[in-house]
Amino acid sequence: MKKTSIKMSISTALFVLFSLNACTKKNDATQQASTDNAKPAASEILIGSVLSITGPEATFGISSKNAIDMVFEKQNALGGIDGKKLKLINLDNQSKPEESAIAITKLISQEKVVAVLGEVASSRSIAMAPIAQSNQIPMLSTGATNPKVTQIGDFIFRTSFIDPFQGPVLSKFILENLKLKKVAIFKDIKNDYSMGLAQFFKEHFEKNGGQIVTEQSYSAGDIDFKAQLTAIRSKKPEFVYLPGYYTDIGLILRQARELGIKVAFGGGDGWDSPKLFEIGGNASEGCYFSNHYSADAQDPMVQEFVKDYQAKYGSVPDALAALGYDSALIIIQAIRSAKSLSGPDIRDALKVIKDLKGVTGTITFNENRDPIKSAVVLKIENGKQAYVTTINP
Amino acid sequence: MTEGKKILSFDHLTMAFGGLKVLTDVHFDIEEHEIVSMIGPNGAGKTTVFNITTGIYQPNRGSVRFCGNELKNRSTYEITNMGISRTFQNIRLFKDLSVLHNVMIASHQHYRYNPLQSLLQTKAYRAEEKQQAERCMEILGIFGLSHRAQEQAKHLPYGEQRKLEIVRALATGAKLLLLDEPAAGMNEQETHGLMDLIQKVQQQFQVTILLIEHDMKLVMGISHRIIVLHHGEIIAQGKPEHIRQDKKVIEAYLGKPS
Amino acid sequence: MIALAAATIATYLLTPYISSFYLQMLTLAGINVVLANGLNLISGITGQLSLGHAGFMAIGAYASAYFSLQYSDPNYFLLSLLLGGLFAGAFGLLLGLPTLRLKGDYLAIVTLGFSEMIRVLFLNMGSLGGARGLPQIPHHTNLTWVVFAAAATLFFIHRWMNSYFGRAFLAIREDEMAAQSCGVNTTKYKVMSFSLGAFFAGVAGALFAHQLTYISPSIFTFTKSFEILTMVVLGGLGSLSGATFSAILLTFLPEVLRPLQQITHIDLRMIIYSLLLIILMLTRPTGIMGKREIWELIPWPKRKA
Amino acid sequence: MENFLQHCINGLSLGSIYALIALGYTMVFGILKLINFAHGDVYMVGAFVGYYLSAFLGLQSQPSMVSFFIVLVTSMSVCAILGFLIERIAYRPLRSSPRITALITAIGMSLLLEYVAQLVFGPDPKVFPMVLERRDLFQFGEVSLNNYHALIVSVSLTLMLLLRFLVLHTKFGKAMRAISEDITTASLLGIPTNRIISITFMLGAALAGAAGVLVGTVYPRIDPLMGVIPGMKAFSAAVIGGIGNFPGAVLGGIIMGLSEEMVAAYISSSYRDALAFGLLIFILLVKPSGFFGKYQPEKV
Repeated sequence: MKKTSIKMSISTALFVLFSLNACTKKNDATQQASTDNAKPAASEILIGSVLSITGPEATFGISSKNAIDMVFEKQNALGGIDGKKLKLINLDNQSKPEESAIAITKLISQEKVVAVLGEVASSRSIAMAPIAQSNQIPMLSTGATNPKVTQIGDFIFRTSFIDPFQGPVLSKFILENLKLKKVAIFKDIKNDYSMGLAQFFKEHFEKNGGQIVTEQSYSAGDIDFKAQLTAIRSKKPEFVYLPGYYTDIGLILRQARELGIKVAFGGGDGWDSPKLFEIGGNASEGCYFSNHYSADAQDPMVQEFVKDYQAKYGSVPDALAALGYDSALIIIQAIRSAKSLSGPDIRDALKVIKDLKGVTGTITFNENRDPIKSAVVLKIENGKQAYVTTINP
Repeated sequence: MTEGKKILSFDHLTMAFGGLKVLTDVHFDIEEHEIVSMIGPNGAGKTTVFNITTGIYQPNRGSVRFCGNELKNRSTYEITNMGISRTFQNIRLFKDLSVLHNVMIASHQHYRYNPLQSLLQTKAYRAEEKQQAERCMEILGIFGLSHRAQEQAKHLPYGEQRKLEIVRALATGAKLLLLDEPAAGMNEQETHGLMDLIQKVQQQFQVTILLIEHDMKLVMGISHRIIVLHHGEIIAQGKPEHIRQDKKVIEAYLGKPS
Repeated sequence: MIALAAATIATYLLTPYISSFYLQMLTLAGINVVLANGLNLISGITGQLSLGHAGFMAIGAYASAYFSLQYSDPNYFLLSLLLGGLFAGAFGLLLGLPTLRLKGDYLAIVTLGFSEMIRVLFLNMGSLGGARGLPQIPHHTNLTWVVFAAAATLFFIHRWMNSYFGRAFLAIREDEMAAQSCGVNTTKYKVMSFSLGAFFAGVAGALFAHQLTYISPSIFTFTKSFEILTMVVLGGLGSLSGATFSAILLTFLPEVLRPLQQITHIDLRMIIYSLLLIILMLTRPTGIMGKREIWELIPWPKRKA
Repeated sequence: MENFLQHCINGLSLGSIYALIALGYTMVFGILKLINFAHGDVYMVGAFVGYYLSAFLGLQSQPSMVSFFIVLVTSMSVCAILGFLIERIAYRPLRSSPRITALITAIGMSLLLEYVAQLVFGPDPKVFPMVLERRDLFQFGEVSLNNYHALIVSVSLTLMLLLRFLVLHTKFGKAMRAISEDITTASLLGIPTNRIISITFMLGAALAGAAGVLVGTVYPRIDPLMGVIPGMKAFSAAVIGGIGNFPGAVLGGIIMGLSEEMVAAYISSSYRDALAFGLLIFILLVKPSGFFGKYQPEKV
C-alpha cells in the first residue's frame, strides 16, 4: 500500500510538472508564432468576436456575425481603415457562458485582437466582460440588455438598449396610445432578457396606473403553451405583454388564437424576425412590439442594409443582425478615430462617439456606456412590420 | 458454552411467492458447533431458507431466531454483523477486486478507525490495516489461497472461487456459516479436500455450519445431522445413517416405485 | 501529502510564466478534474450511475457565490469553497436517503430529474438572480487554488480507497448483495458516497463561480452532467488517473479542434467530440484506463525484499 | 368550469404527444433495457424529413389527409432506416458490455444527431408546412376541440393498440418478449435476436418519425434541438407508466400532460418544468416499477 502511495505521488508530481511545463512551452511557441505572424500581418487590424454559432441560441449569434462580416467586407472594399484591412476572428461559444469566457481570453491573449464584439446575450456578455476589463480591451456587446453588463467596467460598451428603457416603451405605448389598463404578462422563465423586460415593464405599467391581471411564464423550447394561455384567457386582459424571442412567440400566438384570445399581444426586439410571421401566420396580425428600427423605414441606410443583407444571406435581417451591423459601424468609427490601437485609446474613442448614424438609430453613449437612442413601436399588419410611433428615452 | 445449545431455530416458517408455496411449516433447530446439511431435490426451498435467514426475504409466517434474537425485519448486513454469514449458490465474489480485498471487505465490522485517521494514515490506522490484512492472509492460508492474494478474483479457477467465498464468509467473524452448495462444480478430489477443510474450519474457528449440498458423499461424510426438504416441507431429519435408510427420502429422490 | 504540497507550490511558482489563456484552460481543466473525480467516486467506485452532477455543482456554486457576495474578502475564500461543498454534500444526503434504493437506470433518471429540478428552483429564486444569474462574483479562483483542490481531491479519494470505507464502496459496485452479506451497510455507504461526490461537485462549482465571476441556471444543465460523466467513462470508470487524464483531455479537446473550425468555416468541433465518444465506446468500452491506475502501467523497477 | 374543461382537452392532447414519443422509448427499453437517448433526436429528424419532403413535393399548397399521410409514411420510413443504422453501428457492438457504456454511447449518438442537424438543417427554427388544415370540430362556449387534438389522440391510441397486438399476438412479438426476458436463452432457442432487435429499433424510430410529423403539423415550429425537452419529458412519462409497457407509456404520457397542464393552470406556471421530474421521482419512490411495470426481484 505504501508503495502505491509513493508511486502515485511520483506520477502525480511528474504529471503536474509535465503538463505545466508543456503549457508554458506551448505558450512560448505560440507567442513566437504570433510575433512571427504579426510582422507580415501589420497591414491587418484584428478584431475579435464571440458569438454563438452552435447551441440553442445559435440563430441569434449567426445573425449578428453575418451582419458584422458584411460591414467589414464593405469597409475592406473601401480600403479598410488607413489602408489596413479589418479581420474578424469569431470564436464560437456553443451558447455557453463558460465557453464565452474561454473564447474571449483566447482572442485577447492568443490572437491579440484590439477589440471584441459580442455577445448577443446578457448572460454570456457578463461572463466575458470582467476578462475584457482586466485586460483593458474594449468590448462592445451587440445584444446584451441587462444593465449590469456595462457596469462591470469602463471598457464595456453595448449597442442595444437596456431593459429599463425598452420595458417601459411598450408600457407607455399601451397606456398612452392604446389607452388600455388591464394587461397580462407572459414571460420566458429561462430567459434573462425576457425576465428583465417583464420586470421593468411591470414596474412602469403599475406605477402609471395600469393593472397587471396575471403573470404567467413558459420556458423556451416548450411546444405547448395552452395551459398558461387558458389561465390568461380567464383573466380577460385587454393586452398581453409577451417579451421573448420570436422562436417561441409565433407558436404562442397561434395557440392563443386557437383558444379564442382576440386581444393584441406585444413584446420587445426579440420579436423582430420574419420567422415570427412565418410561424405565427395570421395569428400575429395586429400585434405590437418595440424595436430599434423599422425595416421598411424610408431611411436609405436601413433600406440598403436590408437589401444587402437579403442579397447576401437570403433572408430579412432580424434585430440582432441590425445590432451586429451597428456594432461593426461603431467599432470601425472608434478605431478610425483612436489615437492608437491600444485598448485604452480605442475605449476613449468609443466614449466620445456622438450621433453615429446606424440602422438602429443615432448612437451616443451615456456615462454608463449604454447607447442613448430612441425606440420604435411596430405593428404587424398583412405580414409586414408597420411603423406606428417613435418613443424617445 | 456447553455443547448442545441452540444457536439457530426456525419456528414454523411458511413462505409463498404469489400463489406458489415454497416453504410450509418448516421447523427445526441447529445446535452450536454442529455441521448440519440440508438436502432435497431442486426447488425444495433450501436456498429460500438461507434467504430468509439472511434477511433477503421476509417469511409470510413463522420466525427465525439466532442466539435467542428474533431476525425478522433486520437487514442482511445487520444479520451478518450478528454473526451469520453465507456463500452463494451462483458465486458472488467481488470479481474485479483482488482476492485479499475480497476478504478484507468481509472483515468490515472489525475495523475501528475513523475517516480522519484513514486520511492522515495515522499509526492506529496502519496498525489496524496491518493486523486485519494479516488476519485475512491467515484465513486465506488455511484454504491454500495465500499465493493468490493479489490476483483478481475473477481470474481464479472455479474451485478456488468457491473456496474464496467460504474464506470471505469466515472473515466476517461469523459464528454460523451458511454454505450454499460449496462443492458444486468440483471434481472428486477437490470435493474431498473441501470436506477436510470444512471440518478443519469448524474445529479451528469453533463455528456452526449449515450447508446445502447435492454431493451425497460430502453430506454423508461430514454432517452431524441432515435435514431433508421436499416441496417446502421437512420430510425427514436425523443422523446420516438414519437418513440413508428413510423411505420417504428415497422416494423423494428416486420417485415412487409404481 | 508531499505530492499535494509539491503540485500546489509548483503551480504557484509557475503561474507567472503561463499565458492567461492557458492559465484559464488549466484552471477549467483542474475544476473538471475535481468534478470528474467526484462523480467517479459515485459512479465509478460505488457503481451508482448519476446523471445529476451539474445539480450539485450548481448548489455549490450558488451557495459559495452568495456567501462571497456578502463577504468578498479573499481570506474567506476557503470558507466559501467549503460552504459550497457542504451545501452540495447536504443535498447529496437529502437526495441519497430516499432514492438510493433505486437501481441502475432508474437511479440515473431520478438524479437527472433532481438536477433539473434544482435548476428550475434557481430559475425561480429572484434573490439569486433567477434567469439573469448572479454577476460580479469576486474573482478569487486561480490556478494555485484549483491545483490545490484537485490534488486534495485526488489525495482524499486515494486515501479513502485504502480504508475499509473505500473498500465498502468498491464492494457495492461489484455486488451489492454480496456486500451486504459481508456486513456492509450498503445504504449508509451509498449515501456517504453520494454526499462525498456531491461535496466535491460543490467545491468545483464554487471554484467555477469564482473563476467565471458569473453563474446562471443555464450553465448547469444536464448537458453539463453528461460532459462530466463522459470524462469519467472515457477515463475508465473507477480509475482515478483515468478520470483525471480524460478531464484534462476533454477540456482541451474543443480548443485543439478550434483551428479546424477556422479552416472549414463550419463548426465540426462538437460533431467530432460526439463521434469520438461513440468510437471510443465501441473500440474501448472500459475507457482509456479501464479500472487500472496509471502507475500500475509504468514498469517500476522491482525492489528486492 | 369552462376553463377546467379546456385544460382537460389541452392536457389530453399534450399528453398524447408525450405518449407517442414515450411509446418508442418504452419499446426499445423493453427489449434491450437501454435508455435510447437518441430517440428524441430521431423524432427531430422525422420532423425535418417531413419539412423537406413537403417543400420538395409542394404539398403545403394542397393540405389534405392524403398529403398528410404521404408525409407521415415517408418520414416514418426514413426514421426507420436511421434507427436501423443507429442500432447496427452504435448499439449492437455494445450489447454485452456494461449498461453504462451503452448509455454513454446513446448520449454520444444524441449529441451527434443534434450537431449534425445544426450543421445540415441550420440552427434557426423552420416553419413546418401546413399539410393538414385545422378545423374546429366543436365549440362549446369558450371550449373548443379541433381536428388536431382528435388526430393526435387517435393516432397515439391506434399505435398503442397496434403495438400491443403485435407484441402479444404475433410470432414476432413472442420473439421480442423472449429476448426481453433473456437474450442468451432466446438466441439458443433459435430466435434470430439480431434481426428482431433491429426491427424493434426500426419500429421505435418509425414511431419517433410519426411523432415528429404530428408535432410538426400541430406545433409548426421545428429546430434541431426540438427533441431534447419533449424527449426527456416523454421518457419520464414512459417510466411513470412502467417502462416496457405500451398502455403504461400512454397512461404515463397522459398523466404527464394533464398534470403539467393543471400545475401551470392552477398552481404556478414557472414550476411546470420541475413538475415532470418531481412527479417522476415521486412515482419511482412510491412504486419503483411505475404503474404497469413488472417488479422483478433480484435472483439470489
